[in-house]
Amino acid sequence: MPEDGALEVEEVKAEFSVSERVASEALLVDVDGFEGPLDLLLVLARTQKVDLRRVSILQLAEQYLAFVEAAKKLRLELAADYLVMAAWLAFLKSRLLLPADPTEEGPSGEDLAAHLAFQLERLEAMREVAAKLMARDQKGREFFARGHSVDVDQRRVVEWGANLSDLLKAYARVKTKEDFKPMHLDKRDRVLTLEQALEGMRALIGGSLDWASLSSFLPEGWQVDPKRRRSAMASSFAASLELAKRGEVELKQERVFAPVLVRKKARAHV
Amino acid sequence: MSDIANEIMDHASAVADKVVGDPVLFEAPPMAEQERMVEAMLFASAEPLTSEEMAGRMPHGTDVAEAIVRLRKRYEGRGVEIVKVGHAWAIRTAGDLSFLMSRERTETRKLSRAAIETLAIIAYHQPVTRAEIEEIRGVSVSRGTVDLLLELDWIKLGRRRMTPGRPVTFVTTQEFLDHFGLETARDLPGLKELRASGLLDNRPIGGMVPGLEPSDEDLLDDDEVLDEDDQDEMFE
Amino acid sequence: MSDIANEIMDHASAVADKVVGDPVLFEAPPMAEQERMVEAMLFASAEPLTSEEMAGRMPHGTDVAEAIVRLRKRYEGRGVEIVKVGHAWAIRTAGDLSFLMSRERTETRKLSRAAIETLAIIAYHQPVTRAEIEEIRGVSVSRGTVDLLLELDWIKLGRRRMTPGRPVTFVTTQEFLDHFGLETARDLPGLKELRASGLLDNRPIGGMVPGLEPSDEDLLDDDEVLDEDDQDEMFE
Repeated sequence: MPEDGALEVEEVKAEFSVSERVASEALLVDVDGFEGPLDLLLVLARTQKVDLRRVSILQLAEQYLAFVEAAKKLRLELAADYLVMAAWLAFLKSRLLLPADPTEEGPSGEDLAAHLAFQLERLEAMREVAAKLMARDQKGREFFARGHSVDVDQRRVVEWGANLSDLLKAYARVKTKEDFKPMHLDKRDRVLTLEQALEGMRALIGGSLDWASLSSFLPEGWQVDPKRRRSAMASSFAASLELAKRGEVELKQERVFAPVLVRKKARAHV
Repeated sequence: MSDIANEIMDHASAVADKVVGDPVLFEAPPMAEQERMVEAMLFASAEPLTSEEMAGRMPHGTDVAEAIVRLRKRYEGRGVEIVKVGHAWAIRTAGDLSFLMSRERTETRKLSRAAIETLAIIAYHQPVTRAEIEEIRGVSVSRGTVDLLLELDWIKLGRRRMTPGRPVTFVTTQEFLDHFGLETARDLPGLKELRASGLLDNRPIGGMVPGLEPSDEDLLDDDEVLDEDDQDEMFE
Repeated sequence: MSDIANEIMDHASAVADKVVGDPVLFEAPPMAEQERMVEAMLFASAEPLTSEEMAGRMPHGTDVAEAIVRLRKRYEGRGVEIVKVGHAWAIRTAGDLSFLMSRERTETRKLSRAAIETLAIIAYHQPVTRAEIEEIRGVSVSRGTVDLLLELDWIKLGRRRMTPGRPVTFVTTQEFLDHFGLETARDLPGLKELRASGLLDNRPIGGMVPGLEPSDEDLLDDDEVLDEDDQDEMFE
C-alpha cells in the first residue's frame, strides 16, 4: 500500500480519461464541483474500468483516502462530509483487511462494502435515467401546447334545491305551528273565555243524552272566522274536560283525529 | 461534467438549422406534410399567422396557400375552424360550440325555510294573498322570498282578490308542477296523509285538538274563509 | 288508508329518474357532434383536461371517452396529436415539427445537475422523502433545488410517510408528465430495467454508510406542512 498519498493521486489521475481528469483537477481547486463524497467515489470507481458491481471497494477506499490526503497537502478546505466519508472509509478498510472479530457487533465489512457498491450503482443508474428523461421531447422545446388558449369563463349558476318532501314537510310544519300558536289575547273579541264556553255548553247540553260533536257546541258567531273558531274550539274543549271532571258530561272519540263527542252524563252513575 | 441533455439540444438545433437553411438538400415536403406543418404552427401560435410568416418558417418550396386551403377544407364542420383574421390565419372554436367555453358551476343551495314554507302555503292555499300567507306563517313574508319564488318561476301572480284593496294573489306555475313532479296542485297530500306517511315530525300534539284539524278539502279552498279576515291587511 | 303522500313521493322520484335517463327528453348529441365538442374544448385549452371536466361542460348523456378514442384516431399522424397526460387529455404539436416552432420555443432555464438528479430521483422513487433523496445522492438537497422544481410545477408534496416524524414526501405532477410527454409515471424511460435490477428497492442502511447530518436549513418545517397537508389530503 503506497504511503505517499500524493503519488497515489498521480497514479489515480493517470488512469482518468481526459474529461475525468479535468473534472478531478477541478475538484482539487474547488471540491464543491463534485456533488458530495458519493459522487467523488463514483468518479473514482469509474477509474477502475470495471463494472460497478465488480468494483473493488477496498481499492476504492484507498483511492479516496489518497485523494483526500492530496487535497490536504494542497491545503484545500474540504467540506466536513468529505472528511466524514474519509474516516468511514478508513474504518471500512480496516474491517475489510483485518480478520473478522466475532465479538464485534453490527454488519460485517463485506456487508458495508456491498451496500456502498449498491449506493454507487444506484447513483449511477439515477444519473443515467435523469439523462434519458432530459433527452425526451419536452413541452415548449420539441412539442407545443395551444398558443391561443381560450379562458373558460366561470358562470355561477345557483340551483335552488327543494324537493317534494321538503315542500310537504314545510307545509306540515307551518300547519302544526299554526295549530298551536299561542292565542293572541290582544283582541278580546276574538277569544272565547273558558267561563263563556262553560256557560254556553251547560246551556246547550240541556236534556239531550245523545252524543254530539264538540264543534256543535260552539256559540253563534264563533264558527266561521278561523281565529274565533279556533279560540272557541279550544275553550269549549277545555270546558268539556272541566264538566267531565265534575261528572256532568261524558267524552269520547272514535279514533285519532275523529271529532270529540260529548253527551250529558246519566244521573244514575253519579 | 458533460450535460447530455444540453448536448442533445445543441445537436437538435443544429439539425433544425440545417433543415430550415438548406434548400438544396431538402426537397419541398409532400403536400400532406405541408398541411401538418401549417396545422402545427397555427395551433401553437398565440397570434394569427400570415402565409408569409409560415412560409418563412417552413422548408423552401412549400406552397402555404395551398396547404391552408386543404387544411381549411379538412376542418370544415369540425369543432374548430381555420379562419382568416385580417391577412392572417388562425384556428378558432366553431361558433356553435362557444357555449363549451364557459363553465357553469352549478351550486345547489337549499331553499331557505321561509321560502319553502311560503311556497308550500301558496301551493296548498292558492290563490292566496300575501297577507294570508303571513297570517298562516305567523310572520311577515319578505319581498326577497317572494321575488326568489317568482324568479324560480315556481309561483306567479294570480287574479286580484275581489275584496277591498283588491290584493293580488299568488298561484303556483306549471314549472312548479314539473319541478316537484306533480300532475296538479290537487295531488298535494293533506295533512292527515302527511302525518300517516311519517313525513311530519312525530309530534304528539297532532291529535290533541282534533276539531282544529283542517280537512283535505279545506286545504285547497279556505281562501273564502280567509277573505273576511283580511280586509285590513293588504298586499303592500 | 292509502298513502297518497308516499305515492306522490314515489311518483316524484320516478319523474326525476326519467328526466336524467330519458333519451327522449334529453337526447345526447350524435357521436360526431360529441367529437366536435371534445375537439373544441381540447383546442381551446393549453392545459390538459380530464374527461370529467369535459363531460361537465357537455350536454347530458355524452360519452367523452368514446369521443376521445375517435378523435385520437382522427388526429393520428397529423400536425397536432391528442395525447394522454395522466388522467387528462391534451392536444400537442407533433414532436417532429419542433423545427417550425422557433418562435414559440421558450428559453427554459438551464437546470443544474442537482435539480435534474433530484427530479429524476423523485420521479423514479416517488413518493420519496427528502432524506431518501439525500441518501441516494449522498449530499444534502438544497432548498433552492426543491423550490425550483416546485415552481416549475414538476413536483408537489405527497402524503406524509407514516414513519416516525411523519416526513413529507415528494411526487411528480401532471405538469411533469405533460412537459416530458409521458402518459403516466409508469412510462418513465428505463423504469422497468431499474425495477428489475432492484435499484429502486428501499434498502435501509441504518447508519452503515455515513449519513447526512440533518441539514441546518431544514427544508420544510414539519409542523408547518402538517397543517397544509391535513387540510389537503388529496395529494396523491
